[in-house]
Amino acid sequence: MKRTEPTERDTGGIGRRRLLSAIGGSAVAAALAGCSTLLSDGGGQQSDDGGDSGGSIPEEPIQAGLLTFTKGAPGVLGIQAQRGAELAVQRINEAGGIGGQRRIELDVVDEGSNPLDSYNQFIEEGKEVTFGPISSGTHSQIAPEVEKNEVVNVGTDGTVTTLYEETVPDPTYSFRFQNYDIMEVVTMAREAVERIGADNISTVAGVNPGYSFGEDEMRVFTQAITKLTGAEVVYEGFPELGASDMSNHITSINSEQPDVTFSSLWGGDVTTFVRQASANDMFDSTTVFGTTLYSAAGDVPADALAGTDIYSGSRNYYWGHPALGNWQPGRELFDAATAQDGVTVPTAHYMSGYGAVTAWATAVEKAIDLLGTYPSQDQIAQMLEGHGFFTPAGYHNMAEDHQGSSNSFAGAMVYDDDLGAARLDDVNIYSAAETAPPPGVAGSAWLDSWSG
Amino acid sequence: MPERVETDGETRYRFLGVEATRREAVALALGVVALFAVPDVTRLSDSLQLGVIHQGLLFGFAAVGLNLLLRHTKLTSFGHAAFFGTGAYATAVLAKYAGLQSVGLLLLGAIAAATVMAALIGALSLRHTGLYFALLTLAFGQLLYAIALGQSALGGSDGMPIRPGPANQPLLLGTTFEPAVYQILTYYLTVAVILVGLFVMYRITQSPFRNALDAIGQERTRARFIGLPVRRYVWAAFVISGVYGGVAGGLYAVVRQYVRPEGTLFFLRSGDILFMAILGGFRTLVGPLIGGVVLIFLQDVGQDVTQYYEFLTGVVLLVLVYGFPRGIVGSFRSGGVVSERLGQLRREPSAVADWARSAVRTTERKAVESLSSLRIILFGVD
Amino acid sequence: MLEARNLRKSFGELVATDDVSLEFGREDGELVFIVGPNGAGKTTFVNLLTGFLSPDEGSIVLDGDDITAMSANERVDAGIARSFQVVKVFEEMTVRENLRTVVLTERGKTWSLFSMADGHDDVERTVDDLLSKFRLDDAADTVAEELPHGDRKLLDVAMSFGLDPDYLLLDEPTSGVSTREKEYVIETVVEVGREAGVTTVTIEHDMDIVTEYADRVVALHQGAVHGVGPPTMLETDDELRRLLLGVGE
Amino acid sequence: MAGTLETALVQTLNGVQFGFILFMIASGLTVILGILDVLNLAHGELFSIGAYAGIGVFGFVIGVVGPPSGVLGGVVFVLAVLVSVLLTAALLLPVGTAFEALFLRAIYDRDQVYQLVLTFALLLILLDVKKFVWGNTSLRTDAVYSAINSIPTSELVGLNYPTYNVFVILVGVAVVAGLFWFFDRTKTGRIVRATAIDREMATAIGVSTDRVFTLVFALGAFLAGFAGAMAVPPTAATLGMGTNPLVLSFVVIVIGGLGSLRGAFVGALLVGVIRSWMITLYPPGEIAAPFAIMALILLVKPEGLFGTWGETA
Repeated sequence: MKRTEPTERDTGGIGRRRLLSAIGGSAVAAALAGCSTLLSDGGGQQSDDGGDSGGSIPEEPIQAGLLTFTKGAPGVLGIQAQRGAELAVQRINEAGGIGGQRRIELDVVDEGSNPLDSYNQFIEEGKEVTFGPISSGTHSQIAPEVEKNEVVNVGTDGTVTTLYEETVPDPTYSFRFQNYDIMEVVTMAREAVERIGADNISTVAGVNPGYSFGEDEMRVFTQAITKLTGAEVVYEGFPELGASDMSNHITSINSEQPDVTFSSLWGGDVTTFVRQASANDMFDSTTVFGTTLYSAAGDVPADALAGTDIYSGSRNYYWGHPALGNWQPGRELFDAATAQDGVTVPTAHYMSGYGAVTAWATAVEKAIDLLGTYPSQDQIAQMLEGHGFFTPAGYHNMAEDHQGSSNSFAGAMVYDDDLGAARLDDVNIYSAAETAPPPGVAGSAWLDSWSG
Repeated sequence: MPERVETDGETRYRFLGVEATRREAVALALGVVALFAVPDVTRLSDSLQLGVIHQGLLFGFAAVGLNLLLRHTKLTSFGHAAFFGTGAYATAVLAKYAGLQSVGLLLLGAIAAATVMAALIGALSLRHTGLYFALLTLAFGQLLYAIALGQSALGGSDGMPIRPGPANQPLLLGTTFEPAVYQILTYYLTVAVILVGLFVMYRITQSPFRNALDAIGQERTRARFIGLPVRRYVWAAFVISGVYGGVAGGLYAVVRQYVRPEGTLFFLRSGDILFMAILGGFRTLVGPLIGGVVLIFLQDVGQDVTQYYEFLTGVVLLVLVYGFPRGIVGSFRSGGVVSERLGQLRREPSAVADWARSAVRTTERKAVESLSSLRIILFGVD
Repeated sequence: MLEARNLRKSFGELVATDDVSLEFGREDGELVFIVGPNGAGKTTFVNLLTGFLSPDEGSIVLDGDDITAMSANERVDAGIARSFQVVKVFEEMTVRENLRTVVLTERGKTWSLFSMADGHDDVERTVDDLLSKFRLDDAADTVAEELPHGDRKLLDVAMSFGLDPDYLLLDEPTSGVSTREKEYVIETVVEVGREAGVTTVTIEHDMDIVTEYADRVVALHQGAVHGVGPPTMLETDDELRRLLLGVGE
Repeated sequence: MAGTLETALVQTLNGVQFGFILFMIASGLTVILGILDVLNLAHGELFSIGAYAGIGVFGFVIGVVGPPSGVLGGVVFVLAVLVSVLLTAALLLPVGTAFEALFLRAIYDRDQVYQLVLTFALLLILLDVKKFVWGNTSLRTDAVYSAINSIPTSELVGLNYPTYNVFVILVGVAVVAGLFWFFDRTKTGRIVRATAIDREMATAIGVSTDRVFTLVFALGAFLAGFAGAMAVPPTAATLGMGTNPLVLSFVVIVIGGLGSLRGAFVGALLVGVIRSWMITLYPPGEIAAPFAIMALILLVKPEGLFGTWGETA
């Protein structure tokens, strides 16, 4: 059954005037929100040449650093984030730069080897802001260093739940834009209930990548789904990252025939799993719900998706919603992204790069308006706390606990021939309140507090 | 002060039992000065990273330990990351679960853990030699890697931080420091440990124990028949080399304050440790240390130079195997190919021409050979 | 005294040592030669005595204690040393280092990690003594690999002597050595053996050497003892002569 | 709820299929190790090149033949796949020859550690050659896997088991038979075995050991390429795919006994089936399973199951 129409606050029906005032009115903020048409026809937005606000805004360009995977298996996620960040920087520079005059120069370094050294090198080179990383391990390795170096870092990914619960309990300079693990897992738990109905879900299985990320996702999903449906976990498989043979897990699922199979596989593993699952007729006996399956949108071939029954989340962004037809910012972002090499369709990882840069840039812009001068690192950090901003994915808020909160999207994963890639069909939206614990409350505690 | 000693017509200097010719003494002094100057030198240009050189020295130190096995007992250990990783993870576990903060205690823990692990793996592998020994040590290394990856208590693939106590940092002499200062102080701690480690290894190579290991390495049957309980000696050498790996791993954890299975236990790290010993010159004492710095530097700087940095490292290793089999240090020492070629050049500079000619001739001959083999293979062996 | 009691050893169906009982060293310093055609089980017998192989049946007794289960290196401590038919020396060490390693091991000094290998004066003196006894002085600093065959053989035997053994088992010490050097090798062995009172058991094919130097001769055939006696036995025992020399009717 | 018996049977078949893939990979390594006494660390990369090249060859050959339709179409399609796999493997012959003749031959007399350094250098070089030729992203064969699966085999027996796995098992059996036939029955095979047993004797009877060594290394590379092409359809060719099979091949050849082909076959099936059961019973043990098996067997039988010669002290 279909969810009700998305609420008015979602970008669909917002009026132009209210949108402009909501995004803080600066040229950069508008450009990043994707409302260039509003700018082009000169709607009464404030002049923003920056010079007249009396404060001194330095001339030289802002040196920014991005830590992401540029090659190897995780490259399929990392390159999306890189292109997203590059587009955001390009739009900022085209809109005149931060405060009307400071262009951004983005230096991208591969996270694959010695990420700690690469990050420290950014600081030594005097970067004013750093973005990334992608992997949870690197994020929990770098977050403490960010607090020590006192330079703002807006995490694109590295969505491990415990980052701001255990690793860096009271962050000052470390922020994270993308929905973190618990948000995307709870989204899929709710999506399963939406699609199949709580009372039809009595048994659940999991096939997750055999490392910390996969284990965390399965643990949270088990907690969430048992609260929502009282279902019992009948099988948990953890294939090695990049495994060539998942037949054992698929055969176990065929024998257990669970109502729901949860998976947080991503990149190349998705195609291997889906292909071998359909070869073993797994989809006859179970429905698959995955948090990051859609990250393989550009890679999974048509014959693999044929005859499958898969629902995937897309974290805080899906290019197809609202439909490209009537949502100008979405249309422009889609066209710009697909023009960049390495991007068949922009996935949520694309938005993690774009959104992280946007969060920082709009916060600095707001600080310049309030303070009348270019803000210090501390001032930028304070401005980012509770900072609301727009991207073509809709409205986002950087909460007090430094964790970004945005709507989440989920839908049926089908192959689209003219697009040449997979897309989501019949998309549901879940607001941040439904999927994220209130600031300061630990994820598992929040899940425990749910009534049965 | 060093006393002069005349032995068989060559003036040698003896200081604290370390005997060296004049050239070796000068080289040694230069080396120690270089070690201490690294932090300032790396401030000059940012292509020279203190962190990278420091990591090279740490892995190089593990290679010095491995070299005791490789050079004397001629046993190729392809699982030395097992001890490096054990040292690193022991430090992380002590910091996280036991709340140990002082660097000294953490390192002692690393040494103890590595000793126990080396004793265990040693006891199980010392019946083997040659490729069996290499593959078995590799298997044990990968077993530890799989366990670290699988255990959430050890942080799984995300690894573990080393941030004990309120200061979120191991204590050096009881106090905490700014990150930059901490990095330099831990560097000097590493230099101190390296100098002590090299001195101890030097004394071992001058001791009767070294003769026993050489005997076992060169003719194992005869070693049994001159009364050596071969397995106990190999086991002892294995433990000593494991301790060097454990200290290096412990220091690595203290310096980087984070350990992951990929960076400390994976078999490619064991490969690195083995190949840096050979790159530096495994017939020498200091070779593996220099090999460590060069290999890690190559892998790190290589990435900034080109995306094909693996190819670059591969070619360097090829040049090593064919051009400088004695490794960097070995080639410069007398009898090494570099010192001989330099001698040739000094005598008659035109030598370069015929080197080139001979090089061209050999590659030509090789190409013809392989083409004829290919032709015969495709159309049947005559 | 070193005794073999009803030793038996076979490799599959091949019986290499067939119920052999012998004793050596009744008088100290005796020189026994083991003779027999190829495949008579001479080397296997020496391998059993020295612990290179363990017997299927029977036992080895040294001065009354049963040492059948004793490992090779423990037998060396007990005073049994051997050399090898195919020379086994430490190839990359010099002659002096080879001998120094042997003497250091014999004196139990190889467990020390911090003393200087060449710092033990008593060891150096013994090494110099061995070098002169086995006329290896001028070859002292050449690497074993580069030694001429005769010197390699001498080094191999010298290393066994370096263990200061009570019993020395030599496996064809003169094989592959030029006739001129043969005399030189066997003379050194006999002379040093007599002087040190070491009971020496040597496998030998050259009958002239056997007849000239042997106190006693043991003849083995198809793994069994064919006969034990003085060297004159070689002339009187026609059966033995036929076996060894293929002479007679 | 599918019958637990059927599940156990399918899981075992999964293990057998994985075991055959493992054998195909390890066979090349064993042949080179057994005869040349060389541990070829670059073997995983040769396997990976077989996978990448296989994708190209499949694309071309399958493009010509078209998808299977009906029984005859099915047979033609399977033959086309086999031809593609053999073609891919043949591409590796010159690579193997060049390696042996240009690089390995010069250092046979040096101690073994230099061979490890050399083959590791070749591993690194091949890694970047792949990156240069095929780029960073992973490649897939379209339709080979699903096309073969559309041919009904296991369904006839009422078993839910992909036809491609059956195809792998049958080809695996053929490879085993082929190798044993080659080494026992053919003239070249016997020459190669003679050289392995005693090089001096072989040269004495007029065998050019140089040429035999080149042939053996080329055969090893051929088998690696063959395994790569067979293994790629169900999954994808990625830059890093060579490392895991290399390490698993070590486990197989040590369990089987260094250099023994029969040992590698038994070792591969053993690892495949035990790993499969381990994953079913205790999933987190998947990564550690092969190494635990290897360490266990080496402690019980130091020279491996069929160790032709034990290098034990």
